[in-house]
Amino acid sequence: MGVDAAIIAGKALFLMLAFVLQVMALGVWFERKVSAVIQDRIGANRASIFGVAAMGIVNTLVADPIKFLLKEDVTPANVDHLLHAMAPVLSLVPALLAFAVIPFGDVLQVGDRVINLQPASLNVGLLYVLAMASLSVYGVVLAGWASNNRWSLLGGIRGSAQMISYEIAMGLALIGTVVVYNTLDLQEMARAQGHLLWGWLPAWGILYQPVAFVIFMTAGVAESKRIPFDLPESESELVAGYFTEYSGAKHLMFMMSDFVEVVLVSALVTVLFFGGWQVPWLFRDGFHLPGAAFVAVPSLLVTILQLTAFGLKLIFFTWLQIVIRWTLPRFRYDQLMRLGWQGLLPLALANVVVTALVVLLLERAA
Amino acid sequence: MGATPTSWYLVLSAILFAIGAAGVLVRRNLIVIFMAIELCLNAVNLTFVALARSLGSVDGQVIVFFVMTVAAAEAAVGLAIIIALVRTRETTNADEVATLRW
Amino acid sequence: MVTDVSWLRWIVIFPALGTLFHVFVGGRAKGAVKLVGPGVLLAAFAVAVAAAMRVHGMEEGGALRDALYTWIVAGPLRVEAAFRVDALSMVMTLIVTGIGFLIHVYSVGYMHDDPGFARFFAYLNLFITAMLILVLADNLLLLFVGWEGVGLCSYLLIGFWYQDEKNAIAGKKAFLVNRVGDAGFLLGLFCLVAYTGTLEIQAIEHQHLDTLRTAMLGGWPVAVVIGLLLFVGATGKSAQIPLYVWLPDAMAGPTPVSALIHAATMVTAGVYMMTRLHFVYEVAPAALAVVAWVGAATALGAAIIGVAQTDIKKVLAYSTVSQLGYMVLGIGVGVAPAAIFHVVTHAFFKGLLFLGAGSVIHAMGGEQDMRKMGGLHAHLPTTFATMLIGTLAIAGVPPLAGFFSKDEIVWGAFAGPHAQPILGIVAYAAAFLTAFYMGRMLFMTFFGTCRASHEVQHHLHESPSSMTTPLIVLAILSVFGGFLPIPHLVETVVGHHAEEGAPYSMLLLATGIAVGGLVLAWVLYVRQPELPGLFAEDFGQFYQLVFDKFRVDELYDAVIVGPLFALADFIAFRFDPGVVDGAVNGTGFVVAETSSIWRRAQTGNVQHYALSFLLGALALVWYLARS
Amino acid sequence: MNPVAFLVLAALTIAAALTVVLHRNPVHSALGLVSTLFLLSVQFVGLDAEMVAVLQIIVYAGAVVVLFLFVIMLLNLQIEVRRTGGPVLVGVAGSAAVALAALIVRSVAGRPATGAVEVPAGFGSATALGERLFTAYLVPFELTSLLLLVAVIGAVVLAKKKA
Repeated sequence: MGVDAAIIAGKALFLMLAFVLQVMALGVWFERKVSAVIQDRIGANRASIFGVAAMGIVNTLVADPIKFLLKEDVTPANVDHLLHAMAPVLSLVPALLAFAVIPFGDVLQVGDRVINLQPASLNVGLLYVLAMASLSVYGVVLAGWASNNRWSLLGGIRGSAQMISYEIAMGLALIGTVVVYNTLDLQEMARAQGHLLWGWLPAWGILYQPVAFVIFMTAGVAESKRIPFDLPESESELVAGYFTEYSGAKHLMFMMSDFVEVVLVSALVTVLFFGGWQVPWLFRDGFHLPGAAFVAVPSLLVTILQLTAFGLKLIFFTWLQIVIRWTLPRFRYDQLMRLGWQGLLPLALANVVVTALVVLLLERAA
Repeated sequence: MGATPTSWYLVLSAILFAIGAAGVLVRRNLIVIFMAIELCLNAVNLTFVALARSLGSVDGQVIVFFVMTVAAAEAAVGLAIIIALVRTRETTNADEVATLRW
Repeated sequence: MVTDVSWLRWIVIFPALGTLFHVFVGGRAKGAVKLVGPGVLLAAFAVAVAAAMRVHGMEEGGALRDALYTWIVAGPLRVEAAFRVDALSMVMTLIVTGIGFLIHVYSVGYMHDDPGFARFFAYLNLFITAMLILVLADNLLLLFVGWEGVGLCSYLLIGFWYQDEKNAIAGKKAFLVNRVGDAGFLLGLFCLVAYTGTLEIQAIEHQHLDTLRTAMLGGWPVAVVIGLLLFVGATGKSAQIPLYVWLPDAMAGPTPVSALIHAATMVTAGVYMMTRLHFVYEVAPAALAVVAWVGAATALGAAIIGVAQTDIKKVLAYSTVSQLGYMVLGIGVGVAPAAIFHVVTHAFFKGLLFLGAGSVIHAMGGEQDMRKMGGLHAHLPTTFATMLIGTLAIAGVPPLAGFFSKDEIVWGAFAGPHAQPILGIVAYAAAFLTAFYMGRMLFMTFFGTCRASHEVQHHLHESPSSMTTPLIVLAILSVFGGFLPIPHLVETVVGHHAEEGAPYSMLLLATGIAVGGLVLAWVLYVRQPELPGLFAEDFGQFYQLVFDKFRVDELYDAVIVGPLFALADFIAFRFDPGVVDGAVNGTGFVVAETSSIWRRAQTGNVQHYALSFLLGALALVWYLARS
Repeated sequence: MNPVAFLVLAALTIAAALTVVLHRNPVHSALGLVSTLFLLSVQFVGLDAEMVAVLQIIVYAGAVVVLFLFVIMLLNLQIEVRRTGGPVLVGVAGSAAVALAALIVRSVAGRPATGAVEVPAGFGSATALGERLFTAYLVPFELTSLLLLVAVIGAVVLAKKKA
C-alpha cells in the first residue's frame, strides 16, 4: 500500500513538474515572445541574471513571479473576504485536479512492476475531467461577486454564462469520441489509437472525429476565457473583468489557472484526437514501419520516446492556442452566444447522431 | 473497521432532508427556498444510492439519474419564474408574492 | 343431450349486421336496403332451420348451446352470454325469422315511397335482433336484454312518423306502460338472484326449484312472489289487464310494424317467458290462478271493446289483446303447449289480417275508418280472399289454424292440470264475440256499397306483388297451421300432461259458436245494416261505454297519470326551486357569508401551504412508522 | 466506506447544509449547496456509484448551482435584512422538520443493520447504468428528454422580456 501510494504521488508529481508547470511556464514565455513576434516587436528581454536574459526566460519565469509574489495583496473595502480569498483557489485547483486522469505515457516497467503512467485510473475518467472543468466556473463567478465591483460582477456573469454554454458543446463533442473508443478511461482511449490503418496510417482520433476536434478545440478555448472568447475579462470594456480587484499572489493564481487551462485543453486534445503519448509506428517492442520494416527498441527507451512525444504534442497545441489568441479579434457577446448555441451545439448533436449511426451500421455489418 | 452500515446513510439523509424542509418552510428568499428544495432532493438521492448499494441493484442509481434530470428542469423553470417575478414585482420574497395571480 | 356449437350466434348476428348496414350505408343506397333488409332475415331463417334440423335429429329434450363469452362475474353471480335452442325456442325462432322475413318483404312494397325507408329497416332489423336475443337467451339477464331491446324498437317504430305528435305520444305511452311491467320483471329477477344466486334458466329448473317452493317471502312462498312479479312483466309486454292500454294506441305505427311486433312476435314475449319458466309457476298454483283469471278477463273484455270499434286496425288491436288473453289463460290453466300453439297460429292469421288491413289502407290512401269502406272485394280480390281465410281462422272455423289452438286452450280450461271450468265458459263467450267482430270487420270492409269518396274510389287498386305474396303465404299457413305438431314439440320442453283430447261435443259446440258469431255479423251488417244503429240507440249508455273502451284510459289518466303529473309539477315548480335550488343557493350563501373567516387559511404564501404539506407527510410517516 | 471517514464527511455535509439554510447571504447559501453536493458526491463514490458521483458534480455543481449563482448575480440580490418568516412559522416549521427527522431516524434505527452485499465489478459504472437506462427504463428515459425540452421552452418563454 505504501509503495502504491508513493507511486501514485510520484506520478502526479511527475506530471505536474514535468509537464503541467513546465508547459505552463513555457506558455507564459511563449505568450510574451510569440506575441512580440506577431506584433513585430521584441518582447520581454529586460531582466537578466548575470547578463543572461535567455531570450526573456529570466524575465518571464524568474522576475515576473517574484514580483507577483512580493506585491502587496490589496483587498478592497466592503468585500466578502472569505469569498474574495477563495475565488482564485477555486479557479486554479479544479484545473490542476483535472490532470489526475491524463495519461502521459503507456507503462513504465521497473523490474517486474508495471506502472501505468496515469496518475489515477478512473472508469469515468473523461466525465471526471468535465466535472472538474465545470467546477472551475466557480472561481470566476465568485471572484466577480466578491469583489464588490461592477466590472467584476459583469465579468463574473459573462463568465458563468459563457462557460455553461460552451460546456454543453464540449461535452457533446466528447460523446462522439466516447462512442468511437467505447470507453471513458483516457488511458484506454490513448491505447485504442495505437493500431495502424491499412498498415501505415496511425489510427488517431482526428481521423474518426474531425468535427468533434474542431468543436472541442473551439469550446476549449472558450472555456479558458481567452481571446477570442475573453469577454469575462475584456480589458477594453471591463478593466480586467472578474479579477479586476485582485493583486499579488491572487492575481498570479488567476493568471496561472488561465495557462493551466490552456495546457489542459492541449492535453485533452492530444489524448483524444492525436494519439496521446503514441509515437507513429512505435509499439512496445519497437518501430513497425510501413513495409514490414522493424526496428527493435528497448522498453525504457520506448517509454522515454512516448513521454517526449506527449510533451511535444502538448507544446504544439499550447503554441497553437497562443497563436489563435494573438491573431483573432474578440467576439461580441451576442456573437459568442450565437456561436455556442446555434453553431457548435447543433453541430455537436449532429456529430453524435452520425457517429452513433455509423458505429451501429459497422457493428451490424461485422 | 468494517463498512459503514446502510442505516447510517439513511440517518444522514433524514437529517439533510429535515434541514432542507426547514429551509423551504422558513426562508423568505425564493432562491434560497429553491436551494433548500435541491437539498431535499439530494437527501433522497443519498437514500437511493445507499439502498442501491445495500441491495446490490443499480436501479436505485438510475432513479437518481431521473431525479437529477427533474431537478435540472425544475431549476431552469423555477429560476425563469423568479426572473419574471422580479421583473413584474421587484421582489424575491415568498411572503410578498401572496396574491396568487400575476 | 346439450350439444355445444358456435354458429347459433349467426342467427342474431345477421340481423344485427343488417341494422349496421342500414344505419351507415342505407341512407345512400335504397336499392341495397331492399335486398339487405329481408336478406339478413332469410339468412337468419336459414341458420334457424339448420338449428331446427339438428334439434329435431336429437333425442327428445335435446338442445344446442352457443356460449359466446363470460359476460358478468360479480362475486358468486356468474352470467354467460349464451344462446340455446331447444324445441320451444326453436319454434319461436322459426316464427320470428320466418314471419319476420315475410313482413320484411311486405314492407319493401308498403314503405316504398317513405323518406325514412332505410331508418325503417334499421329499426326492423334491430327489432329482430333483440327478439332473437330474447328467445335464444340461455339466462334471464340476456332474456331481459332482448326484452328491453324489443321494447325500445317498439317505441321507435310506433313513433316512426314522429312528425305527427299523436304518433310520438303513442310511442311514449307504449314505452312507459311497458316500464311498469319491466319494473315487475326486474324485481322478479332480483328475487331470483337473492334466493337462488343464479339467473341460468337450466340451473334454476334443475337445482333451485325446492328453494323456490319452500322459502317464504312476506308470508308467501317465493315461487308465488316471483311468479306474480314476472307476470307483471308479462302483462306489460303481452298487453294484459291492467297494462294492455298501450297496444291499441300502438297502431299509430306503420302497419307492417303492427303485424310483426304488435301481433306476431313481441307481444307474445310474455307468453314465451312464462312458458320458459313454467316450472316456477308449477310450484306456485296461487300465481297460476291469478294468471288464468287475468287472461280470461282480458280475452273477454278486449273482445267486447273490439265489437264497437270502427277503426280497422283498432279492431285488430283489440282482437290481438283478446287473443293474447287466450294465450295467458292457457298458461294459467296449465296448458302452456296449447298457449304456444296459439302463439304460432295467431302469428299466422293475425299477421295475415294486419297485412291485409295494411293492404286495404294502402289502397284507400291511408283511410282506416271502416265506416268509409265497403264493397272492396271487387277491387282487392287477393286481399279479400286472404283476409277471408284469416277471419275464418281467427273465428275458429275448422279445419283452419285457429280452431285447433283455441280449442286446446278452452279444453284446458275445463280439463287441464289447473282447470277452472268457469273460465272455459268465459272463453266461449269471448270466442263468440271474436267471431262476431271479425265478421263485422270483414263485412263492413268488403261487402255492401262503397262509402268512400269518389276520388278514393277512383284510385282503388290491388297492392303490388311484394305485398300480396306474403299475404298468400300467410293465408296458406293459416289454413294448414293447425296441423303443425307444435304442442307435442313444446311438451318435450315443459313436460307431458296426461289428458284426453276434447270430446266431439265440445268441438261441435266450438264450431257452432264460431259460425254463429259470423252469421250474426252477416245478418247485422249485410242483410239488415240498419239494425246496429238501432241497437246502439237502445243500449245507449252501455254502447257508449264500450265504444269508449270502458274508459280505461280516462280512468288511468285520472288515477295514475294525473296525480303523477301533479307530483311532477310539484317537484319541478315547488320542490326543485325550493329545496334543491334552496340547498344549492343556501350552500353558496353560507360559503359567501363565512368565507371571510375561512379565507384567512388561504394566505397565498406558498410556505404556509408547504407547511401543511409537511405536517401531512409527518402524520403519514408517523402512521407508517407506528409499529 | 470507513465509518470514521463517513462520520467526518457526514459532519461536514450537515454543516454545509446548515449553511444553505441559515446564511443570510444567498451566495454563501449557494456555496453551501455546492459543498453539500460535492460531499455527497464523495459519499456516492464510497457507495460504488462513480457514475452518479460524476454526474452529480457535472449536473448539479457544474450547471444547476451555477444557474442559481447566475440568477443571484443577475438580480443582484443583497444580504437579507430579515431572512425568515414570522416566529410562529419558524417555530412550527422547525419543530415539524425536527420531528420528521426524528421519526425517520427512529424507524430506521429499529431495523437490523443490513450489511452491504458483495457487488460485481463495474457496479455503478456508466455501462451498468446505461444498460438499465436503455432497457428497463427506456420509456421514462425518453420521457425525461421530453421533460427537459418542455423545461427549456418554458424557461425561455418565462424569462423572455415582454416585447
